[in-house]
Amino acid sequence: MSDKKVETKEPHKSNTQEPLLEIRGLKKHFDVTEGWFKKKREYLRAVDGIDLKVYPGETLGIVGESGCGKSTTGNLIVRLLEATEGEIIFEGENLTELDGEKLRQKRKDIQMIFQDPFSSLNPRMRVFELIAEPLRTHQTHKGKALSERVYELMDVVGLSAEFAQRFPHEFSGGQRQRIGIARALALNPKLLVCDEPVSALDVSIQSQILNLLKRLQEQFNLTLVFIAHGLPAVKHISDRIAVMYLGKVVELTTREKLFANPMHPYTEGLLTAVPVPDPEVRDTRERVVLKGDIPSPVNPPSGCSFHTRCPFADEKCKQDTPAFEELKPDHFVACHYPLEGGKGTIQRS
Amino acid sequence: MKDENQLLNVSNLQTHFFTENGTVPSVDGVSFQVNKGELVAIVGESGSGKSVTSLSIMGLVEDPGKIVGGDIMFEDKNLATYTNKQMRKIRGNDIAMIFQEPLTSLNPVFTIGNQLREAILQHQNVDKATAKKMSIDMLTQVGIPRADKVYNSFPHSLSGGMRQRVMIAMSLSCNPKLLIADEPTTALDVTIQAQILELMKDLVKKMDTAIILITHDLGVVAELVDRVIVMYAGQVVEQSDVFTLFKDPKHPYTKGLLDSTPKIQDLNEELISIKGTVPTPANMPEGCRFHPRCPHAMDHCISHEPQLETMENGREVRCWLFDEEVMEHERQKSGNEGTPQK
Amino acid sequence: MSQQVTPEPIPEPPVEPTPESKRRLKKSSPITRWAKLLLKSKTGTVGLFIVLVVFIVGIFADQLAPFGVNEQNYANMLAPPSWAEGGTSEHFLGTDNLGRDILSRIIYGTTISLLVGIFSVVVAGVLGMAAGLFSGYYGGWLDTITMRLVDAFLSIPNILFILVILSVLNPGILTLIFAIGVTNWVIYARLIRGEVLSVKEREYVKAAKSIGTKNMTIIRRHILPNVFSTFIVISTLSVATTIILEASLSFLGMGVQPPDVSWGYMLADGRDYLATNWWLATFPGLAITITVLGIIFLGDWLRDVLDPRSQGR
Amino acid sequence: GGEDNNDNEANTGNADEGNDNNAAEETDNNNAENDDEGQAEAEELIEDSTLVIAMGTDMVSWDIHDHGNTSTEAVHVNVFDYMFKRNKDTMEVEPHLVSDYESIEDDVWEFTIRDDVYFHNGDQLTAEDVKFTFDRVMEDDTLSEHARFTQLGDIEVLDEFTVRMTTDGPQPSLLNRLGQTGASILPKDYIEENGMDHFLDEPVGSGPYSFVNWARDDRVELEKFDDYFLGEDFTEWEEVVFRAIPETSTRVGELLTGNAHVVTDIPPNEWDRVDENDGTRHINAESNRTMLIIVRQTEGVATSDPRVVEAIDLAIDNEAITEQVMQGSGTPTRTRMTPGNVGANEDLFDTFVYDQERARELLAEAGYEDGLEITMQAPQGRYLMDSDIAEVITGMLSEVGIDLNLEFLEWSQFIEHYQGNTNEELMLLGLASSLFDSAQGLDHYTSESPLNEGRMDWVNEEFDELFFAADVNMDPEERSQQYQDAQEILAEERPHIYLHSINMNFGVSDLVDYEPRIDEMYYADEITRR
Amino acid sequence: MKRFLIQRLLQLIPVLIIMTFIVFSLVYVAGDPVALMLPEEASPEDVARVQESLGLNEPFYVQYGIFLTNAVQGDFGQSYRYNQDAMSIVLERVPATMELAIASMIFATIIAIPMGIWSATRRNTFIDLFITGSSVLGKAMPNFWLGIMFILILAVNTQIFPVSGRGTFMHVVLPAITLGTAVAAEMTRLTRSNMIEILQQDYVRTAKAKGVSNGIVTYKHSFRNALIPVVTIMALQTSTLVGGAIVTEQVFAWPGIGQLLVQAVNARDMAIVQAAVFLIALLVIFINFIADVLYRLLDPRIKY
Ligand SMILES: Nc1ncnc2c1ncn2[C@@H]1O[C@H](COP(=O)(O)OP(=O)(O)OP(=O)(O)O)[C@@H](O)[C@H]1O
Ligand SMILES: Nc1ncnc2c1ncn2[C@@H]1O[C@H](COP(=O)(O)OP(=O)(O)OP(=O)(O)O)[C@@H](O)[C@H]1O
Ligand SMILES: [Mg+2]
Ligand SMILES: [Mg+2]
Repeated sequence: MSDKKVETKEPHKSNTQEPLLEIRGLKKHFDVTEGWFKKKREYLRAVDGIDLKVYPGETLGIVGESGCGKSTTGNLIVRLLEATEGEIIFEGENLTELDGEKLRQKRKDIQMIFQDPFSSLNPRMRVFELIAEPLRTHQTHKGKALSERVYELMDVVGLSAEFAQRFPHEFSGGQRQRIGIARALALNPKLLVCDEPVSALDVSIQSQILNLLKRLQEQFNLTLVFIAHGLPAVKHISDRIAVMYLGKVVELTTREKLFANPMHPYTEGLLTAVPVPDPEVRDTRERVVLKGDIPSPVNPPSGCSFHTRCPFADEKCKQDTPAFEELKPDHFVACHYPLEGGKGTIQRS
Repeated sequence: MKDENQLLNVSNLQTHFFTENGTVPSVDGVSFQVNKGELVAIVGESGSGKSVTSLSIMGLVEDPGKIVGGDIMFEDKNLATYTNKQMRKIRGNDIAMIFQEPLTSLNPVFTIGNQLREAILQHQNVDKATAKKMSIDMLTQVGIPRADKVYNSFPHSLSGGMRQRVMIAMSLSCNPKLLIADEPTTALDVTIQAQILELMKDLVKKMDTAIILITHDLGVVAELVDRVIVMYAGQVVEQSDVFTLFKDPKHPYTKGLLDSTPKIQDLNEELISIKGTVPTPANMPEGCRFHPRCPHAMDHCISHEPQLETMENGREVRCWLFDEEVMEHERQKSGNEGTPQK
Repeated sequence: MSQQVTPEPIPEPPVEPTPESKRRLKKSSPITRWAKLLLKSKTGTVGLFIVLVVFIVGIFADQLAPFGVNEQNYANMLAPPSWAEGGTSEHFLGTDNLGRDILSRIIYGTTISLLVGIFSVVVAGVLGMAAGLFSGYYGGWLDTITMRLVDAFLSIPNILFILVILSVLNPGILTLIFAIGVTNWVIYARLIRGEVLSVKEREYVKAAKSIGTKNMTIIRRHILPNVFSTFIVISTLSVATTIILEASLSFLGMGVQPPDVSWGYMLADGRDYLATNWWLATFPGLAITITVLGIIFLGDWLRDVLDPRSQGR
Repeated sequence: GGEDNNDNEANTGNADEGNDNNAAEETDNNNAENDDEGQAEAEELIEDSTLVIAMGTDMVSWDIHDHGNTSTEAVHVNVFDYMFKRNKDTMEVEPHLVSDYESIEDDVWEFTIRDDVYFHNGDQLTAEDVKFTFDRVMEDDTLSEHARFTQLGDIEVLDEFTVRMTTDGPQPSLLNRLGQTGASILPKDYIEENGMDHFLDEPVGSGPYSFVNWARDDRVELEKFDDYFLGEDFTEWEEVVFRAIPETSTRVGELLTGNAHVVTDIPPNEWDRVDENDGTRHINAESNRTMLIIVRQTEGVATSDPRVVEAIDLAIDNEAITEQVMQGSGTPTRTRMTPGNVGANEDLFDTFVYDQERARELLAEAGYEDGLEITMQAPQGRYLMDSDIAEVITGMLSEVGIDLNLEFLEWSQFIEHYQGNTNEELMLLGLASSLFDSAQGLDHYTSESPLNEGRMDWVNEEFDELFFAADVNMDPEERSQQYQDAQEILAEERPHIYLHSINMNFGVSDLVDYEPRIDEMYYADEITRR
Repeated sequence: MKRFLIQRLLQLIPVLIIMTFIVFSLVYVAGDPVALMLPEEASPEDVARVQESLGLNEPFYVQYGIFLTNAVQGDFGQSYRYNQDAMSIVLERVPATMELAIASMIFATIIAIPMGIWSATRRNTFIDLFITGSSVLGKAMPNFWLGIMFILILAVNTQIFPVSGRGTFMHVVLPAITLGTAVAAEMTRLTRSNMIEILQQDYVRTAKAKGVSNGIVTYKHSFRNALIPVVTIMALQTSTLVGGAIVTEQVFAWPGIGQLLVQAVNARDMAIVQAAVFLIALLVIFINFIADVLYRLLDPRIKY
């Protein structure tokens, strides 16, 4: 196997450095009341109070089941959605309060890579125009400088210059995703939010893109928020991982700790549910098969929202919402009965 | 050679689509066997012809597609020659199929019960009440709580996982001898996927149904099946039992596929990827179809198409690297001309 | 080299163009692609042919028509077509009740039928496009108001609306164009809005927003080009409906006014002669039917070419 | 004075009917074999004693004073009775409800009502009803007939069956007036008891038929009134149906299939079809409606030059219009008073002037040798072949170098221009005179007439003198002569350029006999079984 | 369901207000009807008096306000032409128009649905081509022309149907076919394209995989789904249908709202126009509402 191991970055610098991005009590409730008159307005709690910090140069992974609010969080960070409540502090400025021209300027620093390379590029624009669009929008480059910059970006993401005059449909999924990345990099952002950038791609292409992202991060000292629901991909790229369930972060820690010693029962269920591409271990591997379906974010369960599927839930879980606390150094969990040693032994507190 | 145990024998199956832009040979000479009660996986990237192969077996290839060659021997019947009417007796009864998208594979305007019952009424000589009882039984078996209530509800009120269970119940309701599951879990969450895979494993054990599992998720393959068929660009490129395949993949494509799958255990390796993309059937490369992407491609590969060769323990590989003669020749060439082509 | 293949890290890109994208590159000129798709569709070819012929006739009406549009000849009234029994040789399609040459009038009628058809569609299209784009994109109260307005318009049959407008204003081609235009904009507004609602949720629009593109720029560069094909398709079919609508208005006495002549006018005018002098109404009727047919064919074909989903088929 | 001139003018109902039975020509095809089904239908209806008349437009109201519409009146005459009624052959008024009358002075008249007349509801018709009727129209100035009856002045009930009218000055045409629209007698008690709205829903008259049903824009159904004062045998129809069918070919279709016995407004191209069909025929009959062009002679307008006006008249080949375009369904004329009207100048009828050469000369004299551009407004679908006529005239004028802009107007807009005096140089119109008296027909041209001032602006003192003298002249002979002289002046000076009198065209079933009346009324009793 | 009903009723209000406003403005611009009401010799004083008595001298917004207040109470004013309550005159006509509209809808449905299914299931065959061709032709013929042809051929020449008027079942046949043809054409094309789309759906494949017969696949699994959009779009067609009725009624002397309307427009009888437009709008909205209910019945995914 390859000896080209990528250096593990130093553990997060939580105590030493100011976070680049800080999310406090972020909520997004979608109004799902139909019609004008209804006795009770109903809300879909897509994001229901999350707190996160992202430090410069690190990669924060966000994982969780489909519909748990990952994309919504991502969209809130780049201000594609307005938060219902909470603050998003980027470099000391509260993004949720920004507006108009100030916001437009701020957007330069926070860029996004989208999930679907097929729908995230305007089918009627040529590659050159697509990559030039952010530069033109912010008028950072003009004329010759502009085209030089575009070609430079294409080179960075590994697209040969001769592709510049083509339309997106003339590319494969992986190539399209590269165009998306080039666009995102164009303005030298400080923070890059990747919303499932590889889940629409084939396995073999996925790895190309993941490698590229990793390389670019080193090259440009990017800070990444990497959203995915496939754990393996996240694992490869993240320094710390936040696990979301039903609009809340239930566990947040370094990836080593997470994989070695998940403390939230949901995290454990998620980890063991990921099929391992090794038939040798299939009969010996331990797994926690979670029962039941994901509850609806419109009527989230009382208390701990995971209690309906949790093998260890009791009355307390049904009634009290567990706090999101740092139970171990750099290991935040929201659970009344966090797991100890990753082996399902319950630490009764 | 007819094996007692053999249930399905596909040989040299060719299914082409006659589109406005010319003929698309989506399946181009696929051969494989499935034994009774066996769990077989067909893997391969998107567009490699997995679904078309399974639809050909079901006789559900739609216009402008046609089976243009090869045999599909099911027990002693050649399904390739069956008319639609004859196939109707086979479908749902002897061979059942689960489709990829549980969200769209159930008719939204009829109740679950209505749709479940249909197959039973069609193939088994029972009255409606019995069919209902059987359906509810089946629902209970696939682990749906309050099955009698679910029986009367519409698909939209069920979650993805439940719908997929309904699909499984539906396909198993007539005790088929062969179940084709075309990417049954790709639309589901991992935790739900785990439930479904667990369920399928149990059911097969109980009912002794053979399963063809179509997927491109090698993790799922490793978890579940006995034997693996790897397809690339409309052809089978490798065929082996699951343990050997993962331990010792022969075909460079299989290897690439395995390597580029991120594994949860190992951290921090740079992932290995296969360069380029799957060729479309309309632009098939000459020679070995994988050669433009193959790290070991030789001159020979560019012009000569390899055949599926049987190796030790019944493995089959389609690659010149395993042809002694060719390799000998190449070695000589490289001796003369320097390093062999990469 | 051993027979055993050792996995090697596969070098990083630059990615080569795939064979397919190479192929596409060669043929990416839209015109050749359209032509190819056109020739593949028989009805599309027929439709385009008809429409082209009609346009040419409309443009060169003066040169093509053997007689003046209002050239009367009392000596030769209601003459049957030259090839029918009792016909006179100089009037290929016969003459009408004032002895005017029907062929010439049909040729002249082409111009006005097309003018009315096309320009009322332009008026409706521009209004509807603007309403659809802005209300769909911005949503909120603008959308609410626009859509209620659309509902109100849609709940009144447009022919009725047009009748009322025409009775208020002086009849004539311009009024007709205006009346049809301001009643038909709702169709565009509604369809375009629907399309905008879906386009604005596409990720590329979000992507544009996320890089700080201004709303007007997004509408102009991202939304408009992507709803334009829908617009083209509706408007083609709309030209067809307008030609028929104009005929109905003529029937009600509110269409084109003489001395202008349109097919609809001729058809409505000649209807009293259907039982006795069939050629008066039949030929303009045929002209309408064939043209509408051509436009519908062309529109269907356009729908196919412009709909990205159907391109693979 | 300018009182009764507008009768049945531009704003009358549908186009063009009229009759003079001498002129009525009938075409009949009896030799051909029967068209079975159509014939069977028609026979069935006849056996039921049901008569069906299909018209182009429906009647609009049962209010006799508020419709101003010939085709409405044509239905009313079957339900209501008048004090005087026009003779169907001579068009002269004859006493109807009146048993005796006397002109006591030039402006005082006494009428004795018959004592055997009953309304459909059983009430007897008395002098009170007469007074009620005329008082209503004279008092209520919102009624459309109001202006035409104000001259009737004071009405006194002398006894149960006698009324005295003191008119506003001498009224030579009074009797005509009492036989026309608005003069039918209403049931006073019925209306006072039930109110006018009820009357409009369920009208009651004293005529030969009583009201059964009116489905608007569909049909009016009447049934025979058994107590009619002229006796039970007055009419042979038990039931009369007036159907409204706007579309010509549909109307003809109903005739051909035997579902209607008399069908109005048949355009020339359908004549052959009607004639050739077995069991139906076409009737072409003269009316007193004249097609004409109003000429604006206001200072500064091109047509204020008499030479231009004459040139226009000379450029129009009236016979080509009547013979070629209208297939003989009209007669060229140089006056609007057709024969049969009191004071009609018959010398000017059935003649026309046409001389393109002279027309060009006149134009050149007037300074328009290089051409002249003027506008003509015309209605469309109002009168028989009106738009065709307009287009033909355009063609004719272009031959002498007049470039005519044709402006077709929808009727309500047309009438707006007409009434608002916003007419252009020329305006095409068809005028009839329901009074059958030149007093009404020639009133247009006096210098005082609101119909002249601002619209034609034509002034001729000699004409004024003749007209006003005749207006109060109680000597019929002399009065008639004065009118005829006045018409000579009109023909020369052309405030109106007369084109032709319009003929009415009917399709008639061979099962009935029908002679159309020149006053365009459809008296069901005058249609008889063959 | 109840809430849905109330909601729909409430949504009606702005639509109707906007609609009456549009029509009222048009009427206002149309100028005053007094000219047509009075005899030509009427003096300017007469005109002013009548204008005042009709409230026509008030400013626009006052007039509209008065109109709206009265309209809310169901009073659309007097018809100038008939001197009667406009709404009751219009209401008299509703049955005839409804009869025609329903008959033509039934005709269209009976023709179009089987044709659409037929041509969808035999895609690209001669039958498909023929059906598609005829439906395009059906759209391309103006309906007054079609009506007159029907009268000539089927009523006058062969005397199968009555020529015109309203009465027996036979009377409604020709007008209904005339009016229904364009709708049928549209519906055929729609059914066809929906069926084609539905036939490609996953659940149809599922049904086939169960081994059920073609009939069940076509009529049970596909048709019901294909019907859903057809229902909504056909409801949207009602307004076209009523528009077409204006012409058709004239051809067949059918005493419906359409004929009344054309005459009212020509006579500037605006009270009638207002009342009729209002009623038609209500009718159209009502039919759309029915379609909505139907839609919800057909498609269990939609909840009340
Ligand atoms: N615009 C919206 N209006 C209403 N609900 C929304 C909207 N956007 C998202 N939601 C809901 O919010 C919840 C969270 O959605 P989100 O897209 O953030 O999930 P996710 O974790 O990204 O899921 P996935 O992995 O499927 O992308 C979901 O239940 C979704 O249905
Ligand atoms: N109806 C069709 N017409 C033309 N080509 C088709 C049609 N259906 C499938 N194909 C082509 O056949 C090839 C094989 O398709 P198939 O669906 O079997 O792939 P797959 O391996 O199942 O991929 P996936 O993993 O995406 O389901 C593809 O290239 C596809 O483009
Ligand atoms: Mg997401
Ligand atoms: Mg597939």
